[in-house]
Amino acid sequence: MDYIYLAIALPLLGVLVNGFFGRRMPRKAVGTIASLAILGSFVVSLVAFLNYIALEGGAHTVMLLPWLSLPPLEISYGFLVDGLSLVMALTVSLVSFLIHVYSMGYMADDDGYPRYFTYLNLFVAMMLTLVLADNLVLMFVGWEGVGLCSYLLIGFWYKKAAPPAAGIKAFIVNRIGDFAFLIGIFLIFWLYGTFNFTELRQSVETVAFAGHFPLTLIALFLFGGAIGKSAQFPLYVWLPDAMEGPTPVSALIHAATMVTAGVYMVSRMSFLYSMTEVAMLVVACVGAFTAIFAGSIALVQNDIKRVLAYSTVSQLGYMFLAAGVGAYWIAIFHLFTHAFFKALLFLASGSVIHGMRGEMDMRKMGGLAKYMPHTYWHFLIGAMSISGIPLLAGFFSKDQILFAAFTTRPDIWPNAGMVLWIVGVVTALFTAFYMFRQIYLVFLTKPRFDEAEIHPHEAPSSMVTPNWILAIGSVLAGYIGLPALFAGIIHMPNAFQPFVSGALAGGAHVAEAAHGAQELFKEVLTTSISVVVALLGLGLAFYLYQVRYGVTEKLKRAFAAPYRVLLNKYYVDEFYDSTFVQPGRVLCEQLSRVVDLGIIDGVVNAIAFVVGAVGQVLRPIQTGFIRNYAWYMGAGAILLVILLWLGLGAK
Amino acid sequence: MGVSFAAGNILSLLPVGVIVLAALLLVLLEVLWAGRANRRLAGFGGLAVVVAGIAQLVYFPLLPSPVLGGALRFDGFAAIVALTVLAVLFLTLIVSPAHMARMGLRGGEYYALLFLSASGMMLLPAARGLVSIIICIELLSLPLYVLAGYNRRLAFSREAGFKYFLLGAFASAFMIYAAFIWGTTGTLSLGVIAESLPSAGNRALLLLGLGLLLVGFAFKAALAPFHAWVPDVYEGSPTPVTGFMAAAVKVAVFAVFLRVLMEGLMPLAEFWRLALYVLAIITMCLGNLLALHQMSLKRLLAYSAITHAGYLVLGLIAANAEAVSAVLFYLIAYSAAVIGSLALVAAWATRRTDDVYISDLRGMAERQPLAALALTFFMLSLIGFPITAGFVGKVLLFYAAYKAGYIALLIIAIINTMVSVYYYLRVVQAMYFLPREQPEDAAEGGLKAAAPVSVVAWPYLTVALISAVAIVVLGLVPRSLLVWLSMCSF
Amino acid sequence: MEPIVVYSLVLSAVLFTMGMLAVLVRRNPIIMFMGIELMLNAANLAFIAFSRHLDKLDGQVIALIFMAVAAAEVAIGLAIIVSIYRYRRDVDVDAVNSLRG
Amino acid sequence: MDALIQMMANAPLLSIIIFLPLAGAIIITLMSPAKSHSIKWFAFWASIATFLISLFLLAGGGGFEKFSHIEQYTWLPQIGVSYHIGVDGISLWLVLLTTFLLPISILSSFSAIRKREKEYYILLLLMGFALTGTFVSLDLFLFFLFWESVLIPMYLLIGIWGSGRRVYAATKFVLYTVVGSFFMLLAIIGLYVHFGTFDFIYLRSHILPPELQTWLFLAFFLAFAIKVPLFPFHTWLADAHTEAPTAGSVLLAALLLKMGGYGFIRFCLALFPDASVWAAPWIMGLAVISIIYGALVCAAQTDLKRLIALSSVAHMGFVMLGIFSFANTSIGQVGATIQMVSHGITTGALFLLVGVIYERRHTREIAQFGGLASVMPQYYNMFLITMLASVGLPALNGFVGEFLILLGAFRADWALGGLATFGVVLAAVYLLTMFRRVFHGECTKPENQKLLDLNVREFVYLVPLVLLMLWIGLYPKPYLSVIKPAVDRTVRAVMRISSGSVEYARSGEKAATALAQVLPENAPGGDG
Repeated sequence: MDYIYLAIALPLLGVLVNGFFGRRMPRKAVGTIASLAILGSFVVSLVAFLNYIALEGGAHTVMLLPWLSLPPLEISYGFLVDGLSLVMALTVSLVSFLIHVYSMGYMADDDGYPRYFTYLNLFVAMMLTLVLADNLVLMFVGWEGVGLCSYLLIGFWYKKAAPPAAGIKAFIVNRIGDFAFLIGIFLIFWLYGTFNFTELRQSVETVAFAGHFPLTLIALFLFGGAIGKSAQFPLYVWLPDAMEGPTPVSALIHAATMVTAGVYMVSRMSFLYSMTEVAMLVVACVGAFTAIFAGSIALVQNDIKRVLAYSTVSQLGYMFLAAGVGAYWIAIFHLFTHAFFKALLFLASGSVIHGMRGEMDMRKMGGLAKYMPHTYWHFLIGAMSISGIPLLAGFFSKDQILFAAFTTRPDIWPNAGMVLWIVGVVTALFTAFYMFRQIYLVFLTKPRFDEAEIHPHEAPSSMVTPNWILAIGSVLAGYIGLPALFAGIIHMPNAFQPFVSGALAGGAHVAEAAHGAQELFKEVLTTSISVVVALLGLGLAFYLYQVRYGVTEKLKRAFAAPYRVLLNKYYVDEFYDSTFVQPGRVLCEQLSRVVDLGIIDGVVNAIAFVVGAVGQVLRPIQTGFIRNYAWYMGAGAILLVILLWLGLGAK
Repeated sequence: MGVSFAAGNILSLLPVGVIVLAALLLVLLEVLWAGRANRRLAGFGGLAVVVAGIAQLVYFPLLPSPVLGGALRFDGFAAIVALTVLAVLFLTLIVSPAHMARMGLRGGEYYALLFLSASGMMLLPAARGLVSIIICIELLSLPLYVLAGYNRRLAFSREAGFKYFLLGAFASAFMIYAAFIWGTTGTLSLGVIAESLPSAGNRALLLLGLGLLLVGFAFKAALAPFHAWVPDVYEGSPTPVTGFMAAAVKVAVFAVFLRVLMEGLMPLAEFWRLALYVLAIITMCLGNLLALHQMSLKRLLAYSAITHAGYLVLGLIAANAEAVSAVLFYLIAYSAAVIGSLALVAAWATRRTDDVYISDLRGMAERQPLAALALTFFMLSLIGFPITAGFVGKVLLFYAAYKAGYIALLIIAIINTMVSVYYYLRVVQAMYFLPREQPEDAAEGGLKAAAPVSVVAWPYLTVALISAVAIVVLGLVPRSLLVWLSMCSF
Repeated sequence: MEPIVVYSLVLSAVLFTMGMLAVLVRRNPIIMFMGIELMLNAANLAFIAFSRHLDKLDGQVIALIFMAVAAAEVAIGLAIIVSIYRYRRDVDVDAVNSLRG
Repeated sequence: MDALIQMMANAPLLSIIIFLPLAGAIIITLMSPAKSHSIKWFAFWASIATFLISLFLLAGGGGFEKFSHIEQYTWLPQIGVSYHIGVDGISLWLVLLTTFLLPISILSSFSAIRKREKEYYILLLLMGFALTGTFVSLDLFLFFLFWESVLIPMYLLIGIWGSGRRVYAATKFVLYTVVGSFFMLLAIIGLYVHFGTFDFIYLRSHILPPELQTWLFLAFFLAFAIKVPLFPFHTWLADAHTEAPTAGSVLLAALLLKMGGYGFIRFCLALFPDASVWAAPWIMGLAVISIIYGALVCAAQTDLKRLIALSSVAHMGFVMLGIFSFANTSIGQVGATIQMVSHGITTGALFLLVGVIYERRHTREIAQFGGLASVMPQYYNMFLITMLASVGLPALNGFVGEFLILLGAFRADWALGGLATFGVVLAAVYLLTMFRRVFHGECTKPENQKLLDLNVREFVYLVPLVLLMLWIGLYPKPYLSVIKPAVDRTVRAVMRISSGSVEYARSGEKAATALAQVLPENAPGGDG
C-alpha cells in the first residue's frame, strides 16, 4: 500500500482545518471533521492491512521524501508496512476513532472544543508516525510529537493550576527518558551507520555483535526512552498526574496508545534486544517490578481515574515483562487487548464522572449501577477482561505472558523465569482485587452521596455507543491470538502471532514450547493458577466490600503503616521532589545569583572597578605643583640614564 | 663641509620663508590694523598658509635637498610634516578669530606667534644636526609658552603658560647637555654620528648624553614621567592653542624624534630601545588610567595625548621602514581627530573656563546632531575603530611593531586601547544617552524650555567637519596618502 | 684627557647639579629660572671643554649659539613671570596649582 | 523572469546587498525627522528590496561549495588589502537570515519606537549593512572592519532606545566585545606579518606552523568566544539583550551571536587547523558547560527577556559543540551551521514575541503575567510553536541542528556528547515553566485582562518566522544541501592538515606549499 502516509496526512489535514477555522465553525462540524479524519486513517490502515494479507507477508517500505540527508547519514520520510506496524496502526486508528466520537459527547460543553480536536488529531498523526516510521529518527519525531500532544492535552484546562503543572511534569519526565533514547540513537548510528529498521536489522544480524557490550548499552539506553514514555519504574510518576487531562485523553493517550509506544519500540528493535540477554533481563525485571509496584499502589487509591492510571502502569509492566522474556508477540498482543479494555474502563469512568458532575472520589460514589446501567456493564466487562476472568480478551493475553515468563530460563539467571512468574501472579491477584473493589465502590455499594443533590444520569448515546464497541473488543479481541491450549480446543488457530512475528525476533521458543506434552501440562498448570488467582481477587473484593462492607476501615487501622505507605504511593513523588526538584531549584537560583551575578559578573565588574580605582588613586600624583613635576622629570632623567646603562651592563 | 647655495635647494626654504615672512608681516599689520583685527589678521595668515602650502607642493622635494651647509635637508618626510603643520595651522586660523572674540582677546601678536612656532615645526624635521634640532625646538616652543598663557584674564591660562615655560626650559637644559654626545663622538650631525658611534670613546658618558637628550624629546613628546605638564597646559591654554599644540607639536616632535633615532642613533638602538620600552609602558598605562575619571574634555584629551604618545613610541622602538609611514599616518590621523575635537570644545566652551565638561555634553546629540556625530567620529578614531583614520593608523603602527617583534608591548598597548574605550565612549554616552540636565522643565514647556540652544558657529563646525571628513576618508581610502608616505620614507 | 678638560667637565657637572637643585627645591620662580640658566651654562662649559679636548672650534660656536638661545628664553621667561606677578603680587610657585588631577 | 535572473547573476549582487541598506540609511539622513511615517516605510521598503535582491543569490544555481559571487577590487595595495567578498554554503544562509530579519525588525519597531525615529531606522539599516559585510568578507582586514562596525550602531541602539540600565548594558556590551576584537586585530596583523596579505583565500591554503597557530588561534578564540558567547564570557549578553529595544535584541540574538559562530567555522578552523584540533576538547568542554549552565541559570530567571537571552548561551553552546566536534565526519559542523540559522529564527521570534507584550504592558517580569492564553489566543499559539522550536522538538527547526550536532559530538567525544544531550531535558524545564507562568492559570491581573491579541502588522512579521521554523524542521534538505559541501571542505582540510599530511609554511616567508592535495583548485587569490 503505497498510500499509507495518507493515514498520517488525513489527521494532519484535520489539524490544519480545525486549527485555522475551528473557532469559526459549528461545533458539530469540528468534531465530525476530526472524527472523519481518523476514520479515514482507519480505512487507509485497513486497506493496507487487506493489501498486506493479499500480498502474503510482503513487508515493504514506502519512501516519501528525504528528510535529513548528509551522507552517510540518510534519514527519510519512509514508512514501514509490516505486520507489527499494521497491527499498531489499526489499533491506534480504531481506538482513536471511537474516542473521538466519544469526545464529541464528553467535551460538548467545553470552551476549547476546536482546540481539543486539533490536538487530538495531531496526536493521532504523531502516533501513526511513530508506529509507521521506517527509521528510528522518524520514530523519534512521532515519539516526541505524541509527548507534545500529551503535554498539551494534559494541560488542556490550563486555567486551573494542576493540569499545566502535570503537563510539564509529563513532558520533562518523558524528556529524561528521551535523553537516554537519543544516546541510544547516537550509539546505533556510530556502530551501524544507519537508522533504518530494515538495514539495521540486517547489520545487527549479520555483523553479529551478540552479547557485545555496546549492543547491551544501546538496548539499555533505548529502553531508557521506553521507561519514560511507557511510564515504567522509576519514571512512571508522570502518568498518574496525567489524569488531570480530560478523561477521553486519558483513555486514548495515557492508556490505549501513547504509553504503549515503549513496548512497540522494544518489539520493533527486538532483533537487537534478543542479541543481549542482560538487556532482556533488565527489561523483564523492570517490567515485572513496575507491574507489582503499581498494582500495589492501585489497591488503596480512592480516585477513580488514579486506580486506572496505576493499573495502566502495572499492565504496561506486564507488556515489558513479556518483551523481556522474548515473547514479543505476546507483548504486542497484550498491548492490543489492553487498548480495548483499558480504553473502555477509562471511557466508562469518564461516563461516571460525567454523570456525577465531575466527582472523581470513589468514596463519594456507590450504587451507580441503577443510574447508569450501560456504563456499569461497560465497566464490568472491562474489569473482568483486565482481571483475567476466563474467556475474555485480557485473560488470553495475560495468561500467555505468565506462561512465557514461567518457561523462560535465561543463561545468566536460570531461575529468573520463576521469580518473574510469581511476581506476575501476585500482580494478577492485585489486579483482580482493585478492579472489583472499584466495581463495588462505584456501582454496587450503597450510595455515599446526597441523592437529593446529585442526580447521576446515563451518558448520551455518542458516549455509550463507542463504549459498546470497545466492550465487544474487550471480549473478543483475545480470540485472534489464542494460546496453543485453547487454540487446539476450539480449532481456532493463532492468527495474531504469525501475522506480527515477521517483524519480530526470537519468540520462537514459545511457539515450540506448546508442542511437548510436558509443556502442555505446564500451560494447563499456569492457566489454572491464573484463573484461581483472578477469582481469588474477585472473591476478596466481594468479601471486603460486599459481604462485610465497612470492614476495610478496621483493616486500615490495623495496618496503618503499610496502608499509609501505599496510599502515599511509597512517597516516590516526595522523594523526587526533595532529592531532585528542590535541590535543582536551589542550584539554579544559586548558580544564577552566586556564580553568574556574583562570581563571573563580579570578576568582570571587579576588573572594571580596580582599573577605575587605580585611575582614581593615581590622580593625586598630578598635584599641579611645578616643583613636583620637576622632580618627576629629574627622577625620570635618572631612570632613563639608568635604563641606558643597564643595556651597557647587559653587554 | 662645502656650503652650497644652489637655486633648487634654496627654493625648498620657500614655504618656511613664507611663514616666517608672514609672521613678521603680522606683527606689522597688527600695528597697522590696530584694534580688534582678528579676522583680518587670520585672513591674511590663512592666505600666507595657502601660499606656503602651494609652495611646498610645487617644490615638493622628491629628492633630498640639503641647504645651509647641510644643517637642513629638505626631503619628502620633512615636506609631509610641513604640510601637516600647515594644515593644522590653517584649521587653527579658522577657529581663532571667533574664539578670540568670544574670549575677549586682542589678536595682537597671537597670530605672529602661531606662525613663528609653525616655522619652527616646519624646519624641525629638516634639521640635520642636534644643534639645529635644539634650536628648532626652541623656536617652536618659545612662542607656545606665550600662547599658552595668552588669555591673561584667566588664571588657568596664566598658570598654563607659567608651568609650560618653567618646565620646558628645564627640559631644554637637559637636552643641551647632549654635549656629551659631541664630546665622545666629535659630531652632532645625524648622519655622521651614526658612522662614528661604533668607535665612540667613553660609552657611559655617551649614554649619559643620550639619556639627557632623550629627556628633552620625551618632554616634548609627553612621555611619562615627563608628561606632567601636558594636562595642566592643555587645559589652561586657549582652546585653539591647545588644538594647535596637541596636533602640530606632536607631529613635528615625533617626526624629528623618529628621525634622530633612526638616522643618528641606530647603532645605539639596543640601549634606547630598552629605555623607550619602559617609558612606553609607563606612558600608555598612566595616560589611560588618569584619563578615566576626567570631567574636563580638554583634560581628557590631554591624557589621551599622553596615551597616544605611548602608542607612537611603539613605532619609534620598531624603527623599521614600516614604522616611518606608520608613525606619520598615525600622527596625521591623530591630528585630525584632536583638532576637530578641540574645535568643538572651543565652540561649546564657556567664557569663564574656556573648557567643556562632559556633563555639559548631555543631550548634545539632539541639540547639535551634526557636531555630536563629528565628535563621535573623533572619539572612535582616537579609539581606533574601523572606518576611521585612527584604525588604519593603529593597524599600520601595530604592524610595524609586530614585525619588529615587540609582541608583549603590543599586548600592553592593546589592553590599554580597551581601557581607553571606556573614557572615549563616556563622551559619546553623554551626548547620546543622557538627557539634558533639566528635562522636566523642558517637558513642562513654558519659558524655561527656551533655554539657549548653543548654536555651533560656522568656523568651529567647518573645522570639525573638515576633520571628520578627513578621518573617514583616510579611514576608508587611505590609499593615496599611503602611496605618498611610502615615497617619503627615509 | 687633559686635566683642564676634566676639571672643566667636573665643574660643569657641579654647576648642572646645582642648577637642577635650584629648580627642584626653591619656590621663587626667578631663582628657579636662574637655576635653569645655570644648567644651560654648565652645558656650554662642557661644550667648550670638549672643544679643547677634541681640538675643534665647533664646540665654542655651539656654546655661543646656545647662549643666544638662553637669552631668548630669558626674555620670554621674565615676561611670563612678570605677567603672573602682575595678577598675583606674589610669586611662590607652590601657590600655582589650580590645574591638577 | 529568466532575463531578470540572468541580469542579476551578472550584477555585483553581494555588493548591492551590502550597500543597499547603507544607501537607504544615507537617504534617510536627508529626510526630515518630522516625517516619521515616511521614514519608517522607506526603511522598511529598502530592507525588503535588499531581501528580495538577496534571494537572487539562490537563483544562480550551482553549488555553494566554493565561494561564488566573488568580487575583488584592490583597495589598499600597500598593505595587501582588497575589497574581496564572496559567499559559500557556510555564509549563504546567514546572509539571507540577515536580509530576512532586517525588514522584520524594522516592522516590529513601528509602534514600539517613539523617540528619535530617524536615527533609529538609520542605525537599523547600518546594522544590516555591517552584518552582511561581516558574513561575506574574504579579506581579514575587511572582515574586521565590518565586524567592528556592527558594534557602534548596536551600542547606540541599546544606549538610546534601551530600557532600565541601558547605559550600563551598552557600555558593558562594547567593552566586552572590544576586549576580544582587539586581540583578534593583533592576530590578524600577525597573519599579515607572516604572509604579507589579508586575503582569506590565500591564507587558508598557507598554514602556519602549529606553535604559531596556537597563539593566533587564542586571540581569535577570545573574540569569537565572547561574541558567541561561550561560558564564562557570557555575562554581557544578558544585560545587553535585556535592555536593548526589541529589534535590537532580535538582531543581537539572531545575528550578532552568529558572528562568533561564523568566525569560528570560517576563520579559526580554516586558518588554524592544528590549533583548532588541539583546542577542541577544551572548547567542547566549555560548550557543554555553556549548555548545562546556561539552562540552569535560565531556570532561575524572573525576567522574561533575560531568560530568553540566557537561553542563547545554552543554544549557542550547541553550536560551539558542533563546530569543534572533530571526527571523520562533518555532521557536527553542518549541524552547527544550520543551528545558527534556526537559532536566529527561533530566538529572534521569541524576542519579537516578548516585544509584543512588552509594548502592551511595559514590563518583562514573568510574575506580572499569567493566564494570557485565554486573553490572547493567537499570541499564545505563536508563542507555543516558537517555544517548542526552542525546546528542540522534532519537526521544528531546533531539532535538526541539535540532533546533527549531538550526533557529531557524540562521535567526537561520547562523554561530552552525552552530557550535552542532557541539555535537551533542561531546555524543556525552563521554557515550559516560563510558558506556564506566562500563559496558564487564571488571568487574575486586571491590566492583563484587556490585553489585545496580535494585530495584523504583528502577524505579518511573525508568520514568516513560524513558517520557516516548520520548513527547516520538516524539510531541511534545501538548507543542508547548500551547507554541507562548503562545511565538508573546511572540515576535510582541518583533518588533513592536523593529521600531519601537509607541509607547513615557514614563518615570515610567503609559503609556496599550497595544500594541493586538499584544496586543489585553491590558487592564491582566486577561488571558484
